[in-house]
Amino acid sequence: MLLIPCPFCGDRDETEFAYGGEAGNERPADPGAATDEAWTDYLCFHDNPKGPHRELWFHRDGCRRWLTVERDTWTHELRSARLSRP
Amino acid sequence: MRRQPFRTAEGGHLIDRTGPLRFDFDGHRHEGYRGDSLASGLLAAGVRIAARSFKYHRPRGVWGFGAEEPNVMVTAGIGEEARPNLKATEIPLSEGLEASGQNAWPSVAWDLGGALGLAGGILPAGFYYKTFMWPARWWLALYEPLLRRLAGFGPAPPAPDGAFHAKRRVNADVLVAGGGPAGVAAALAAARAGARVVLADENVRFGGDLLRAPGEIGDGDGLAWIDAATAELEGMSRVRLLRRATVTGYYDHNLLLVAERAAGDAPPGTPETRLWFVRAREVVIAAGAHERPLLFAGNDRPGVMSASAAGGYAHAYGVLAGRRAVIAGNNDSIYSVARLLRSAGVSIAAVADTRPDSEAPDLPCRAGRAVERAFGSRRVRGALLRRTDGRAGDRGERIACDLVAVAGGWSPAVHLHAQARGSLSYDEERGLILPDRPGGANRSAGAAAGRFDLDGCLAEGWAAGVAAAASSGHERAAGEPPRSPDRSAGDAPVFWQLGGGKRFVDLQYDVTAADVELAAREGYRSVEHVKRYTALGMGTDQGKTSGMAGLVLLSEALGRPVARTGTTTFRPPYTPVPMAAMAAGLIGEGQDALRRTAADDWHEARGAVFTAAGHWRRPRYYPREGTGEDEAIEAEVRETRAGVGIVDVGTLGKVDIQGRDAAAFLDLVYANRMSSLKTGRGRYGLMLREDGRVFDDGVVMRLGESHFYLTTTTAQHHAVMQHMEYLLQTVWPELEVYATDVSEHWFAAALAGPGSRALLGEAAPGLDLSDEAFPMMAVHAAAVADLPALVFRMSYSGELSYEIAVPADYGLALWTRLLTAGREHGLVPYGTDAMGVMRLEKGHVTHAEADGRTTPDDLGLGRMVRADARSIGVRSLALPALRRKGRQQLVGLSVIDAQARIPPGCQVAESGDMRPAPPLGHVTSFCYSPTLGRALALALVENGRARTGQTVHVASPVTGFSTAAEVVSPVFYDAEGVRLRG
Amino acid sequence: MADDATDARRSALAGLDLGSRAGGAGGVLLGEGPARESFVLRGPVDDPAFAQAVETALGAGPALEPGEARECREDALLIRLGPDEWRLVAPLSDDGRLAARLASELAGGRGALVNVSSASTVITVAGEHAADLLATGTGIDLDPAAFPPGRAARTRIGNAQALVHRRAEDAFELHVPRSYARSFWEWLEERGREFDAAVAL
Amino acid sequence: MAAMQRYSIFSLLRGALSGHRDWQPAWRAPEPKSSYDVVIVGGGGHGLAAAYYLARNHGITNVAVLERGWIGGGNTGRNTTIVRSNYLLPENQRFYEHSLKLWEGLSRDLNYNVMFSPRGVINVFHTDAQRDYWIRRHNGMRYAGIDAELLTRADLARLVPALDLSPGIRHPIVGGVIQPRGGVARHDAVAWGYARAADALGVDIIQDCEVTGIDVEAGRVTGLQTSRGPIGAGRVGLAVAGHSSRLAEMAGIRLPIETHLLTATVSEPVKPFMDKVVSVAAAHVYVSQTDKGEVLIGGTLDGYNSWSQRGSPARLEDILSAACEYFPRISRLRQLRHWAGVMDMSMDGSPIIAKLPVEGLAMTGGWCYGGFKATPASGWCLAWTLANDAPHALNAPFSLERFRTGAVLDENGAGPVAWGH
Repeated sequence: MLLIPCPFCGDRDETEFAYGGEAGNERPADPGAATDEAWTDYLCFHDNPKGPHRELWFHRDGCRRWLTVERDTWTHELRSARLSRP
Repeated sequence: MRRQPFRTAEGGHLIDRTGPLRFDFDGHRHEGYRGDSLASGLLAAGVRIAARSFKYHRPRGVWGFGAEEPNVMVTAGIGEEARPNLKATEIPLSEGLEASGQNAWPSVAWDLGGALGLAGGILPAGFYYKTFMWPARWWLALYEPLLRRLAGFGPAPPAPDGAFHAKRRVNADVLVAGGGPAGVAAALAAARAGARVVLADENVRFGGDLLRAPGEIGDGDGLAWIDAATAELEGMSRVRLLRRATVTGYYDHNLLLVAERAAGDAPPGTPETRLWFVRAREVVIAAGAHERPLLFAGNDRPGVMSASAAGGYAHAYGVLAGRRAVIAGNNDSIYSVARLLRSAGVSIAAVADTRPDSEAPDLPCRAGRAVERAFGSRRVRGALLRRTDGRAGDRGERIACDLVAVAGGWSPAVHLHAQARGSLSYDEERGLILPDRPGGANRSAGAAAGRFDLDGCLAEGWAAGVAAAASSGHERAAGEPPRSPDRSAGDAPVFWQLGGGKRFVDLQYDVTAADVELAAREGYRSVEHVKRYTALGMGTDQGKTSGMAGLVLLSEALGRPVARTGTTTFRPPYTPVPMAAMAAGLIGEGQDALRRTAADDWHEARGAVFTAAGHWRRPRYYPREGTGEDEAIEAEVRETRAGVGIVDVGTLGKVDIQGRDAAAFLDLVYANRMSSLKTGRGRYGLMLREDGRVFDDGVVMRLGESHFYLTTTTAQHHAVMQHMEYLLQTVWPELEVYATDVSEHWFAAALAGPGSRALLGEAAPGLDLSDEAFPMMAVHAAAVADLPALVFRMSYSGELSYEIAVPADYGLALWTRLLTAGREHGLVPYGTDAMGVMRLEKGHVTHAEADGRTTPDDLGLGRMVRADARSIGVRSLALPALRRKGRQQLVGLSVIDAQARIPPGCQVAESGDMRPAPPLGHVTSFCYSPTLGRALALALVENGRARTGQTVHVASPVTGFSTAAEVVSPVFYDAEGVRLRG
Repeated sequence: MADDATDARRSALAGLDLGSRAGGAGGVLLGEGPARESFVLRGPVDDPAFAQAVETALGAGPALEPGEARECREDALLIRLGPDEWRLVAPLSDDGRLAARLASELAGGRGALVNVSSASTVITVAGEHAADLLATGTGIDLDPAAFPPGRAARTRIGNAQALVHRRAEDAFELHVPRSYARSFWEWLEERGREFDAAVAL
Repeated sequence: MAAMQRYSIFSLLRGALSGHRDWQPAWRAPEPKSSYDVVIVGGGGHGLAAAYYLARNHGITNVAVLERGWIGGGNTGRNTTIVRSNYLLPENQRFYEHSLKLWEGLSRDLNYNVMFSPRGVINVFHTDAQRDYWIRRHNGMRYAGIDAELLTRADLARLVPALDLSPGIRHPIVGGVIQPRGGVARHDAVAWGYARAADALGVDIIQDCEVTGIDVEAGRVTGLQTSRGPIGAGRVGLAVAGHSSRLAEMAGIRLPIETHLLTATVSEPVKPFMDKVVSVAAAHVYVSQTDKGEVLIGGTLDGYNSWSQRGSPARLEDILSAACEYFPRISRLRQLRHWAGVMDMSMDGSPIIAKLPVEGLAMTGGWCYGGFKATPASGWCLAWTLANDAPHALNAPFSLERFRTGAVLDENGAGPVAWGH
C-alpha cells in the first residue's frame, strides 16, 4: 500500500486516493482540429514506462485535490507529489 | 505410567509447573503444563508419531521449535470449532485443548494410507503430467477425483470463524522484527535515542535463541538481561512491545503486517488475532535464522529433529525429545546442545561432527563422521555413522538411539529483506544466502544477517537500532551496547548429505533428493521449475528448512555454483495469516457501508422490499396485502398515472456549482449547452465520456448568474464529482469554478401524476403552480409542508411532476407530511420498479441503455449534442466507427402476444428458433406495462431505427423462451407529452 | 415555520434509538454530537478581498494551516480542509446569522459559500482507547504529537469518509456523511468490542 | 533429432524399474543459431504455443523461442488458472471458444497432462441489473454455440455448498449462471507441455536470453539483439504480455496498453470442499480449490501502473473479506501466499493479436486478466498471422487499428481507462 505525501494533507495511505493515469497527457487544445491519430493518441496511447512515471492521483478522502506524482512503477519509490493546480 | 514420561523433574523457563493441563490428541488424553506448546506437550507425553506425510503417509514427528516446523500440522478444536493445519509448535497448550492429526485414517499413529509409501517407486516428481491421459474421459471421471481425494492436509472447515479479530494501524519511527538478542538490543538503542519503536516477536517471551539455549550477556544470564531490557522498554511511553506477534509481510513504503496471536490463557473477549499494520520510517530485521537439516536415508523418521529444537525443548520446557541421543552436525552448536541435553538427563550416545579435527573430551565424539542412515520405521531406533571423507574400509558404526539431533548449520531468515525487494548474495564459503542491498528503509542484524555469535548479534542489533533511530530523526545518546563473552563465529562448513536412499529434502511435501535430481535430469533446471515440478518448498512452512538443501542439490545436479542457481521468490506472508483476521471489520456493511436516505426508516417500517443501487438501498416496491409482487408494482404505476404518487429520489447526486466561469464550464462538461439557460430554469443535460460514449445524465438548474444546481444519477455521482474536479484542476485550471457535493445535504422526493399539482398546492400554499408562473423545467424556493424547500418541475414518469428537495434533516418530515396531506388525494408511495416501468413506457434511458458502449446517436439522443468539439467527448463522435452505419440503435419492442411476459437477459434475433446465429441485438430493459396492457422492452438492435414496423424475436435460450415483437419507437406512452402539462 | 422546521429535524442515527442503548463504562464512549450548522467555504486564499471578507465576517482569516480548526465569532469553528476549501461549523442557535454575514461580505467577490448543514452526522468518540478505536480503521498518525487537540483532518475511517476533529487528547468528533452514518456507527460499535465500547449520551 | 519420449503409465512403470534414471530432458537447452525463419519473443504459454503451432500447423520448424528467464515464469506461472469462454462480445466469444476447444484436446495433443479440468465456471449475481446482464451474456453464448446454463439458488446450493445463500448478507445472491465446460488447468504444465512438444518438432527453446533490441531495416524486422548475441529473424512474434509495451517500444511502436497489478492468493491446502470455479459479481472475487487442496482467490487490479509484481495489503483485505463473506468457512483457513501478476491492460479490455506497423513483426498481448485461458488460441492465431503474414478471421478484430477508428471491443463498457476493465 503506497504512502502518498499529499502536499496539503501530509502522508496518506493509497486507499484515500483515486488513480488518474498518466500526467501530462495533454488534451488537444482544439479537439476539432486534431486529426484522428492525434486525438486517439490522447485517448488511448499513453506512456507506460517501467521506471519513473508522472501520474495523477485524486485525494478523494482528503483535500480533494488532484496531485501530480512522480513514482517509479518498478520500485514504487515516490519522488515527488505536488498539487496539479497550485 | 507417569502422565508426562518425558518431562524432566525441574527446569523449563517457559512452563508453569504449579498445575497440569489436560489436552487431547487424536482421541488420547495427555497432560502438560501452562506455557507448553502443543509440540512440547506431545513430546513430554511421549507421542512420537504426530503427523503423516503428504504423499506417502510416512510417520512424522516434531522436527522444529517454531514457525519453521514442517511436519506436525494438526487440526485444533473439534466440530465447528476446528481449525486445520496449525503447526503444533505454534499452538499454546490450554486446558481441554482438543487436537487431532491430519491426512491419516484412522489416526496418524495407525494410518492405512501408509500403504501408499510402497507405490512410491512409480510416483516420482511430476508423475501426473506423464499419465492419466487415456482414455480421455477418465481424467474427469476417475483420475482427477482420485488425485483430489489425496490432496490437502487438514479437513475443510465445516463452519465460519466466529472469533473476534482486531486490527490496528500505527505509525512508528522504528519497527524491529524479531525480539532475540539483536532485536532487543536494536529496540533498546532506538528507544533510548528517542524513537517511537515497535518491537515484535513471534514467541511468548523475548529472547530469541536464548529461549532455546542459555547464553551470557554482560556478566550474567542472557535471558535476565533480556528481561531487564524488556522492562526498561515497557516503561517507555513511545515503545510498543508485541509478543506472540509475527512480522508476516513487508510492503510498499515500509508498511509491515504483524500478526499477534492471543495468549493460550487469554481472558475471554481477547481478540483471537490482532493484525497490526505498522507504517515505519525504518525497519530493523532481526528475524534470526532457521536450522538446516542434513540429508540421509530415513532422515524423516520420528525422533530425527533439529538439534537446536531438541535442546530448546529441554531448556524451555523441561522436555526430553528422547532418552538416548546421537547428535550430528557440521558446527560447534552440537557440543553445546549435547551438554544441554546431557544435563537435562539425556544419555549422549555419540556426537558426530562432519569436521575431522574437532574434539570435545567430555563427550563421545566422532570427528569426521556424519549420519548415513537412520534406522527404525515408526520411530528412530538407531543411526549409522560413517566417515565423511569416504575412506575405504569404513564399515560404519551403528548406534542405538531414540533421538537423532541434526545440526546442519543456519539459514538466515532473509524473508522480510527479500519481500522488501532487497537483493541477496550467496556466501560460497559459509554456504549462506545473505541480505545484500536493502530494498527499502531497512537494515538486517544478527543471525538474519549471518551473525551467529551472541556478542556480534548484540553489537549489530545495537548499531542497527542507533542508525535506524538517527535516520528517523532521533539522535539522543543511547549509551553503551551490551556485550557477551560468546564470540564464536558459529560458522559451519557447507555439508549436506551422506549416502543414498530415501533422503527427504522437503518433509512436508515428501520431496526427496532423487526427485530434485530427476527434475534436473528432465530439464527443469531453473530453481522455480524444480519448485513447481516437485512441489519443493510449496508447503505451509514455505521451505524454511528445505530451501537451502534443495538449492544445493539442484546446483550439484546441474554442476553449477549455487549463486547461479539463485533462489525462488520470497512471497509474503512469512507465516500463514488467518483469513478471518484479514477480513476483520470488512464483512457486510463494514466493507460496503449501506447508505440510507432520510426517509429510510419510514420505508422499512412500511415493509418496503429494497433493492441495491450502488451503496444505497432503495424501495423496489411496497407490498400490499393479498396481492403479489407484480400486482403491487402494477398498482403503484396505475395509481400514480391515475392520481398521484410519491417516490424517494434522495439517492440522486446533487452538485452546487458556483464561480464566475460556471456557465462556460458546464458548456464544456455537458454535450449540450447550459450557458443559455435563464435563471430559475433548468435543462436535461447529457454528459459524455471523452471517448464519445454516454457517461451520465441529469438536470441542470440555473439558480443565479453564476450559480447552478445539478443532479447526477445515483450510480455515477462520485465519478461525476471526480471528473469535474479533474477537468477543473488539470485540464482547465484557468476556470474559476467551485463544485460542491451537496448530495448528502439534500433529501428529495418526487410527486408525480395528474393529482400532483393539487397536492403540492395544498402543501405549499405560497407557491403559484400555474403553467405561466411555474412552467416545465422551472425551479422555485418555497416552503413545502412548512419546510424550507427547493421545488423543481420536471418529470421522469411522463406525468405532471414536481421534485421537492429539503435539507436531509427534514427529509423524513417532508415525506411523512406529504403522505399525510396526500391521504385525501389518494397519494401512493412507489418504488424503483414502478419508476422503472413508467420511465420505460416513456422511453427514458438508464444505465441499462447507456452501458458504456453507446453513443448519443445510438440512444436516439444525437440531436442533443451541440457541434462544439471542445466539449468533453464530442470530438470522438467523429471517429469512423462511431459514425458507422449499422450500429446498434435503441428501439422499442412491443410484444405481440399480450399475455407474454419477457424474462431477464433476452437477446433479439431474426428468428424464434434459438439456433446458433448472430443475434440482432439485445433487450436492455423490459417490463409488463399495466398502462398499455402488454410486455414492452427497450432494445439495442443493429440498424434498429430502420427496422421500425418489422417483427423480430425476443428470446432467452437458457430458459427456452421466445416470443415475437414489433419494432416500434422507444416512446410508448404519450409521445406528444400531453400529460406533462397535467 | 421556523418552529415547525426545528421540530422536524431528525438525526440519521434516530432509528438506532441510542437512548435505549446508553450506559456502561467502557474503554471508549460513543455518542452523537449536537446538530449544528455547517457550510462549505471555497475561495482563493491569496485574493486579499476574499481573505478580508472572511476575516471581517468571522473574525478569523482563511490563511490557516492544513487541518487547523480556528475558533471564530459566535462559537463557530473554521477548519481548513483544502487549499481553497474550509468548513464553517456554527452552533444551531446561531440560526444562520454568521453564514449570512459571511455571504454578504463575499457578495460580488470571488468564492462560494454552500450550506451543508444536513450533510453530516457528528459522532463523538471519547475515552482512554478513543484513538485506538479510530486506529482500527485509519492510517493517519493519531499520535498527539502529530495530531494534537484542535487539529482536524478529512480522511477515511473504516467504511466511511470522515472529518476527524480532535477536541482533546482522548476526545474526537467525527463528521461522517449522513447516509453512511448508521453503517459507520455500527462499524464503530463492532470494532469497539475490543475496548468494551459503550454508548454515552 | 530424437523422437519424443512418449509419456504413459507404461513409461512410468519402466521408469520405476530403472530408478527413473532413463528419463530424457523434456526439452533441449540449445545454443542460439545465428538466424531463424521465425523468432518468438517470450517463453510463456503463448509464445511456446505459437512456436508449437508454427511447426505443427504451418510446417515452419526453423523457429526459436527466446525467454529472458525460465519458461513459464511470467504470467503463465502467476494466475488463477481459470479456463472459460463465457464472454459478452461476439468477437471475444468466438476467439475464446476456439481456445476452449483446443484446451479440450490439449493433453493428448501434447502428450503431456496439463490437467485441464472442466469443472464448471459459475458467476453469481445479486441485483436485477446484474441478473439481466449475466443471463443476457449467457444467452449470447448460446447464440454463439457455446454451452451456458442458468442456475437457481437451489442449483447453487447443490453445486456450491460453501456459498452463503442466506438472505441476510449485505448483497444476497439471487441466482447464477454456469459454463459447464469451463474449468481450470495446471498452469505450469501448459508451458512445459508446449515446450516439450515444440522442442520435439525442432523448435529451439532458449532460456536466459533477454531481448535488448529489435533490428528494423527499411520498415522490416531483420533480427534481434539479445543478451546472448544478435539473432537474425525473418519474422518476429512478440508474446510477452505484461511487458508488451517495452518490447514494442524497441521497434518504435507505442501500444494502447498500460501495465497493472493483479493480486491473487492461496490458502493452506485442505481436503476438497469446493468443486466449481465461482465468481462473485458484487465483490469482484473469484474462488476455486486447486487439485492440491489450496483455495485460490483472485480479485481486481490494484489500480495503478506498476511492474512490481507485488500487491498491496489493502487489496488483499478486500479480496479476502469478500471471499470470507461469500464463502464463510474460508474464514477458518489461513492465507499461505500471495503474489501479483503484471497485466497488459489494453484500453478496451480486449487483447491485441495483430501485425504491427513494422513488416514481419506481429504480437499477441494486451491480455488484461484473460491471458491464461487464451493460451492455445493466442498461440494458434499468432502462428497463423506470422505464417500467412495476415490475421486469421478469429483474430482480425483484435487489431491495433481499432483504437484509431473507435471500433473498440469494450467488454465492460469502461472506456479508455486501462485500470477500468
